Amino acid sequence: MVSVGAGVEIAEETRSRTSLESVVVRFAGDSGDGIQVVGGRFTLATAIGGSDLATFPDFPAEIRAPTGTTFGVSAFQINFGARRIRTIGDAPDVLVALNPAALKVNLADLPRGATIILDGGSFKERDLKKAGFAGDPRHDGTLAGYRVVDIDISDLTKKATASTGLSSREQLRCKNFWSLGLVLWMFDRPREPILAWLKQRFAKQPEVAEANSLALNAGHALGETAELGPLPAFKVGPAPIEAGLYRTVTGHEALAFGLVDGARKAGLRMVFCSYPITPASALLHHLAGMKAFGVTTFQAEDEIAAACAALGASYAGSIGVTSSSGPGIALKTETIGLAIGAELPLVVVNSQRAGPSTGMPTKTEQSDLYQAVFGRNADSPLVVLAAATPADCFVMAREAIRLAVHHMTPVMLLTDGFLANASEPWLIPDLDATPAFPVRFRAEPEGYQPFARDGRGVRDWVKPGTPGLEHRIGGIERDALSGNISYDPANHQRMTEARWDKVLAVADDIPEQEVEQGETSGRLAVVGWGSTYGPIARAVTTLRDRGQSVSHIHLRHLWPLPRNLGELLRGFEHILVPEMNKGQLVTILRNEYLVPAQSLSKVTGKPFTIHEVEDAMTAALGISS
Amino acid sequence: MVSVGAGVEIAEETRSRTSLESVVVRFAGDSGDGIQVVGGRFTLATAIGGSDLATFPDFPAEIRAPTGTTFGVSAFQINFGARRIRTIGDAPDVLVALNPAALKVNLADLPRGATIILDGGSFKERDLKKAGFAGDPRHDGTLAGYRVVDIDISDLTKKATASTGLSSREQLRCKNFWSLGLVLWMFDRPREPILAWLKQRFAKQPEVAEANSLALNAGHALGETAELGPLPAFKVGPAPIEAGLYRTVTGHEALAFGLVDGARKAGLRMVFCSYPITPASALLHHLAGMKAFGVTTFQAEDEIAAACAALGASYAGSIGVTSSSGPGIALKTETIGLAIGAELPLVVVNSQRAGPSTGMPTKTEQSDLYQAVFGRNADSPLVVLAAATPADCFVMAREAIRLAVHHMTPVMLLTDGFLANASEPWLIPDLDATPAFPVRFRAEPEGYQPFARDGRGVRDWVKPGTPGLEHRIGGIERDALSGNISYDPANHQRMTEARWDKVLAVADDIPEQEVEQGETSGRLAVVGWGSTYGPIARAVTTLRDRGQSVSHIHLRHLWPLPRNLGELLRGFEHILVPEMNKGQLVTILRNEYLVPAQSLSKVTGKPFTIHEVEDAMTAALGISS
Amino acid sequence: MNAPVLKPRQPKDYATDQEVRWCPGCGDYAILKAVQRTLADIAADPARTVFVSGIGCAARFPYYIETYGFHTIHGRAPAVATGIKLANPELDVWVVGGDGDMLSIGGNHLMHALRRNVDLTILLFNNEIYGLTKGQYSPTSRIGTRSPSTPGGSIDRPVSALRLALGAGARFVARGIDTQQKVLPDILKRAHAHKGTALVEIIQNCIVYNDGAFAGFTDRAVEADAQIHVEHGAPLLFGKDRRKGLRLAAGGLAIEAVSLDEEGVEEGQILIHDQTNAMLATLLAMLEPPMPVAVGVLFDSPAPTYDAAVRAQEETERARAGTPDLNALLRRGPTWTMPG
Amino acid sequence: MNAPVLKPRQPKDYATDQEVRWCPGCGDYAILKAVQRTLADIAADPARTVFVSGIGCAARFPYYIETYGFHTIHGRAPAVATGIKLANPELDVWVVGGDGDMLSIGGNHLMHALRRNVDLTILLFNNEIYGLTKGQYSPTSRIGTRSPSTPGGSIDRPVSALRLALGAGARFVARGIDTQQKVLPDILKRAHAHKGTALVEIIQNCIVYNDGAFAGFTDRAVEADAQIHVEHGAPLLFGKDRRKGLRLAAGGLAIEAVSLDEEGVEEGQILIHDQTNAMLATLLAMLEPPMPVAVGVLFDSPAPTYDAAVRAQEETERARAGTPDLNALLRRGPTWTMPG
Ligand SMILES: Cc1ncc(C[n+]2csc(CCOP(=O)(O)OP(=O)(O)O)c2C)c(N)n1
Ligand SMILES: Cc1ncc(C[n+]2csc(CCOP(=O)(O)OP(=O)(O)O)c2C)c(N)n1
Ligand code: SF4
Ligand code: SF4
Ligand SMILES: [Mg+2]
Ligand SMILES: [Mg+2]
Repeated sequence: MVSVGAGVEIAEETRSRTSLESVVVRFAGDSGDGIQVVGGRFTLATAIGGSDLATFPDFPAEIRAPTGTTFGVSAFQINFGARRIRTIGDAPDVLVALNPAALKVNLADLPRGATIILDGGSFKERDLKKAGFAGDPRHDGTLAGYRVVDIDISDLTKKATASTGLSSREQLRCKNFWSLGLVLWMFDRPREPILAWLKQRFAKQPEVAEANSLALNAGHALGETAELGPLPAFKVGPAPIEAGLYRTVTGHEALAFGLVDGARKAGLRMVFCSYPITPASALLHHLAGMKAFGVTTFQAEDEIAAACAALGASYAGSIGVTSSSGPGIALKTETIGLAIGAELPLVVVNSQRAGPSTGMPTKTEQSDLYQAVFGRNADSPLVVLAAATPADCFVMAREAIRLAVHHMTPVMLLTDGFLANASEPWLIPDLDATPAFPVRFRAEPEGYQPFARDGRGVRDWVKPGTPGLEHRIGGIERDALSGNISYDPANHQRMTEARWDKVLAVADDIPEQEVEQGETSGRLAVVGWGSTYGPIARAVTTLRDRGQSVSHIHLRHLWPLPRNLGELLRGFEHILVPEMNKGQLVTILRNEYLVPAQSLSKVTGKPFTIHEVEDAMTAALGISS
Repeated sequence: MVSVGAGVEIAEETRSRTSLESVVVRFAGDSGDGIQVVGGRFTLATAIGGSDLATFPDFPAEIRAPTGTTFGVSAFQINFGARRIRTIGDAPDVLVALNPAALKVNLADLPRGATIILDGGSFKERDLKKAGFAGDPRHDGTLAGYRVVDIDISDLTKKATASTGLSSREQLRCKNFWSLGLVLWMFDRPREPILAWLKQRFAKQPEVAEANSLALNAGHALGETAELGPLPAFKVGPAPIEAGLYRTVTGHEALAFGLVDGARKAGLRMVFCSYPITPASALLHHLAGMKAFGVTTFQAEDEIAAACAALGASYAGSIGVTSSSGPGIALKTETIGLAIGAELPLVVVNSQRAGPSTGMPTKTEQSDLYQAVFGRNADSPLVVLAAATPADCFVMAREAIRLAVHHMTPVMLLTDGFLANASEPWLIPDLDATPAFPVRFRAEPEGYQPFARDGRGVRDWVKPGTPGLEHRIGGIERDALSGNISYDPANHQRMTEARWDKVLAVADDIPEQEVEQGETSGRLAVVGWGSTYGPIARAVTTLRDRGQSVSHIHLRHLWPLPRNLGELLRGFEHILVPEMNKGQLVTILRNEYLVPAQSLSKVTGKPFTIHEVEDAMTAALGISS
Repeated sequence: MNAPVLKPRQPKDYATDQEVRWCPGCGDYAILKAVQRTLADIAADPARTVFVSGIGCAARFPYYIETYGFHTIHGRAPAVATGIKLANPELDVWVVGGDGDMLSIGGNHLMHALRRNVDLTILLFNNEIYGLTKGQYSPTSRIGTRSPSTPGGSIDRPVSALRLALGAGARFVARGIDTQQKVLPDILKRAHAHKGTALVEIIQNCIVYNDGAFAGFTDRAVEADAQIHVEHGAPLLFGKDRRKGLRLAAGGLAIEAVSLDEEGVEEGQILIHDQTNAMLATLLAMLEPPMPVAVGVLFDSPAPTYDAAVRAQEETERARAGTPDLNALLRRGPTWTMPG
Repeated sequence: MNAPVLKPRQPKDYATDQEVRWCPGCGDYAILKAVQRTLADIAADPARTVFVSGIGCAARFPYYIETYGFHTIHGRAPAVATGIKLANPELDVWVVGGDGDMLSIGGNHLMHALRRNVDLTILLFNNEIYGLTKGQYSPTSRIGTRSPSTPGGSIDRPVSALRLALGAGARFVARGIDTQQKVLPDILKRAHAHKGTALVEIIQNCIVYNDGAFAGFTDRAVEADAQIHVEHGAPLLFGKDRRKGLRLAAGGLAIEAVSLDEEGVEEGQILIHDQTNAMLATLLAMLEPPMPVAVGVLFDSPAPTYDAAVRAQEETERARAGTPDLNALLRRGPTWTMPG
């Protein structure tokens, strides 16, 4: 028995169904079909059932493409199971395709044997042509080898909702919920929370709530009665996950929460300055809705102004945060250099996307690591962090603020388009259980020297407004004590080293590198960072289950690197570094430790599949895959 | 006997003087004292004498500081000798100090035993105080251990020029030429070319020409008559340098000539777009004066616009060149990404300076190598070159254009504040002797695919205006043939690799790495790039003269690296990489070849001295220095 | 310079093979149509025409025009276009972008292109929103605009594209409306004919994120009273029967709308549009509801273009310097010969 | 908010221990003096005052003012200053920069600060040249300016800082002259007193690279006839005996200079300066020799400031949301409990 947030209780069912350890379902349809909505509802129903899960929405690049076109297809994938779920799944086991275009676009990803649920009612000639099918794929052999459930969902939806008095077009809009009903039945998931949600969501349009509920129930009923002959029915049990209160969270929601909690724990107002850009904008949107939490959001005229305003805010004693994606970060680099020179805290969030240049804004990649670590003029060290999963965005965002304010340094936090939009269940933390890390602003005028350093090499933070501490700072090299302009050669050497050492000393303030899975030495270490976490974790599990001596090392702190990392890596015969770029972390590891780390590179705008990582591992180990 | 440009012939003198292999002279005085002018004249006189030489002007950071202050001191250093001169010299043997501030500022650089020529007439109490001297350094022991020539140059200049009827202030302005006269005598250099130059230069102010000539002759005469007791007199013979016609050239002059010659050889108009910034501006200034040579110069509203306009020019079929220094290059990185994506030629010149941020604009550093190789979002390869000496700027500028237009890629050319301002004798090349490398624009509509590639991975360059080849390109990922927008995963993988491979293939079009001095294997390789060439070359010579197994490898092509470099480096026990940064090339070498290259880092805003490199070499070799 | 081949052309001759991917109902379709019509009417030579754009929905434009096209980066199209003109002044260069592209991140490049008077035809599609990034408010959004980044409503005062342009010294500013297929091509032709930077603000409806933002003056029902179509030399009249007009307000430094049917209002008081008067253009540019919104060419007063002046200066230089000889230049000034 | 401690202050109280490093004779010295006088007169609290600047000779300013100071990067000072005000609206923030800093690379930030109306006092030192980088022409340099980057003379038309600002919707624009130590502090006080972005263009002589650029209207000998000092509510008179003035030109929408001694000119025709009239301000801003150059507060018409509106909106939000409780927020919406 699991209990639902609002106190709903759900009885466990006991019918006989095929038991699955995990399953991947993809909903797909036209942008206007409400795919993301049913995806979200199904996710919740699944979570309530106790499964672990991961989800990913796949929006079209176009805002709103013409109906029925392939480039207007929207999709939502969920992987859920009775075990720990680490990825959104290599390939769907079940595809729900609400129109021919959705089938067309997704077919290539579908392994033979997969189940396809079609809205046969939308397979008219015009629709087929729009989708680019020469014939009807249902009848021309295209779908041979698949388990096809061809239902006229359109028609059944209209019938189910006829009583509502809505227009035929409005009735048809409910076909997403009809399909959801069927899928709920297939996986034995409860309808109640969704029915409750519909009531609440459409409180002001009760007829819409009603129609969708009718459709949902009708789809579900069709499963039960199986008018079409027996439908596949499965059971996916609860996963062994930690007890507690859960919600789902996307990476960008988690980022927003983490930043707000970080600022709170530092005792600071947060000034978040950004300029819209895909896929970073969602962070701006989330924070714009959190003004009550001591957050100021500012949509600047461009990325440079956003970075500058954030830096101005930090100068004034708030924590300035700025956020963008690769091309926007490129524009911020001059300002980041000023933050490094002035030694002010600043958090820069980069939601990476496929590049170079505008690239593929809606597609994921992790190719801005070079930019993060090396991408500024001059010797310009800063702290670089990367989040591994949507929920990890929360932790790393808080960590970014902590390190920025306690080391008076800019911190670059890397996420990516996948993390931004993917979601997973999140054991909601008790924020008060994590210690605060309040900032202490200097207020004593006695002996104040703006660039004097403490034992960690960190200078004092002073809030303008503090009497007696008036001083001047800037981007021209600063005297090592007074901060006044200095062109003295020895001073520049000293300050360059001080900036360098200060950032390296952050290594004393971060955990030593742990091994995610496996031993601390062995034949093969797979070293990852960022959103490759999931596929690597799963692939390593698989090979370990096969008895191989492989370990998974996942880096969250990319600069400075954890103190023990070199030693750890030297304990392995082979080091494989899967990255969604042409091999960037691998450059850093090879340079730092002179270890023969090898790159596994993928740049298709899509995450690694588990198999891709597995194959590279078996190749590295010299075993058959 | 050497002959002078305008046909002047100079008889060799045969008086007995101390013979020197090489000597370092520094002229220093107030910004208003005309130090750079006499430095330039002395350089020419020295060159005409057949010596090899290198010079460096050292301007104050301030535009025009108050007279007599230390921060208003301007200096000019020349190293010349009867052997190949590679650096401007570690420390002056002779300092000419036209006021106390000049003495104050330069004293620290002066080794005991050096000769100091002072204008005693400017050592009044007020002057001393302004310069920050507590007492009179001439009498309080400050100058113990130096050979001091204390002459009232001010007074002697006035006396020498009294006949001209100029005002006393104007007379005093000639004291730079008086000093020059003395120094010419000291080193047995001819006055004639300078007297001729004065006549020409001040053709419209004959009384000024006259006064300066009188001063020059008077200073020279004082040496001959040595009223003060015998003055040191030296002889520096001609150096064994290649026969031919010479001139002096600064790095930025050479850059301008090289770019113009490159464009000429490519058969293209050059559109040079820039925004002023120290020390890059001089290139804009030189080119702005070369409009007659098919050069358009454009001072844009900022660096971004400059880069964009240059790229627009390349798109339109000219060669677009943009130039800046670190902070400005930071602003250009987004545009460079577009050039990479659109696969258009673009030359980006970075005259590096000390950073981070505004840093020390007038001081040199080579800390933008990370930025050049790695400093963009996404996988964004481009070609990186670096000039080694002022004259080498000519060759590398031409090379930058050649590689850009023949590989359809941006090329980053690195120079630095030192190279920009330093000058050396230049064996003037016969430009027609070097083969041209004309660009062939595609004009055949037949089968045109904007992103189809030739065997080297290079796409066609098409000039808008060409009928039948209308097409669209842009920053969003391009279809591998048509160039139209493509979000196809496999296409992105293919294009990312194509961009990568295309730049790597440039290695087929550049020379293999040669060893500058020494064997191709041995105990120690000193690997340098950029303006460290001089001190490394000299230090390696010294240690080789001591019988050590050391070699000098100097990189001009930094990305891609020469094909044979890895093999070459593996032939050495130790690899030392001196850089004016915290160790950037060393990162690339360690990563590429997994060789244990070690960094020798200096970040004072000043070039390495020969001794600093020697010391690091002896340490690496484990021998005493 | 080759004279363009003048053969009759159709709007469809300027359409590419690319599927147009704006949202169904987007105002951009109408603008595309008007531009293709304009190109046909002026018999534009596709080979010598270049469309340059930044990033945004509007900026996808070049992919749909069968000429040379360069879809650059956000905000920088005017700068790229300037470089194109510097390289080849004979190209006919059009610049397309949205209100975010041209007035937010790209405001400075727009301003400097206008100031320099580079010979460009700039089309600024103003939908008062960021379309491509899904609906955030823009610098032209009105105060109180609720958007994903301003859930409580925007608070910054919008900028007027045309007033700003005039402030920067623009020599041609005009305003058109996406749906006015009769009017818009004429405005575009005027802009194209103008030598120098011509800025056309095109009011464009974003059906998804800002639908109806301009309904207050573009709806059929109100347009006659809510718009004033200006024409050089003609009285500034508007309204269904052209019984309303603009006259000088008391004090002489402002204009006011009056009805000819009002007591004391005479036809003779109605201002005659003078497209060479920058002050009048400024006042017209600033008119917004409840005043009638000005449509048409507000200002057209040519001045020497930057690109022409650049070339002229280079020619002068070349004439002065004689045949450029780099070998000789290197040898100018002090040189000496080493015997080796 | 603590009330500032009001104790009598001297200009020298606002001088730092740093040696001032402009060229001897640079106009910046006079401006520094005027600003220090202004700060003393308004008894500015050094602790609550921040000077923010970009890069350039002008931008070295903060190092010489004994308050908080941030010498940032080229062109970005208005953006940094905006962030400072967002973090702490109670700070008194001054922005200093040159014509290159504010109108070339930083033009867009200036424009957006003005549009948003952030409460800043912006001092734009206009010497019509890039001083720090050794004399290249700037966006305010007149056509034909010979400089290292334009040896043949510049060809692009200059921008007028104040006209541009008004085009961007500025609510306060003024002009002062470096050497006018009587007039300049009063203008600065007015700018400081204005709530919202106040832009003061200060005519500044660069003695090294552009000496005498303004002599045509700043020289003692000509200044009476070549300048018009404007004052709200007072007639727009100038000339040695104030016998010249500005009146509306025929047709309206323009002004002209007349002499009261001319036939047909009457005192009553002379315009009265109205600092709330943007059109008049625009016309005044555009006056250049041979017309008298306008000095003083051309426009002052306050509007709500951005920083205040931001805070007000946050307060509303907080009032609506009750005590912010992040723990509760995380638990809002669908949640479920796992038994483990
Ligand atoms: C450097 C950079 N910053 C931000 C973006 C994201 N971006 C793309 S278009 C756009 C604004 C679109 O608005 P607008 O220019 O008004 O065009 P519209 O889509 O409304 O036609 C933004 C912010 C980007 N692509 N590049
Ligand atoms: C990003 C960047 N670009 C260019 C420069 C070089 N630079 C410094 S100040 C300046 C212009 C100075 O002119 P202005 O702003 O008018 O100030 P002034 O020196 O005349 O007071 C320039 C181009 C820089 N420091 N940073
Ligand atoms: S989002 Fe708006 S502007 Fe963009 S294509 Fe859709 S309707 Fe047009
Ligand atoms: S260069 Fe000009 S503006 Fe700069 S300090 Fe010198 S005189 Fe002043
Ligand atoms: Mg828009
Ligand atoms: Mg200036």
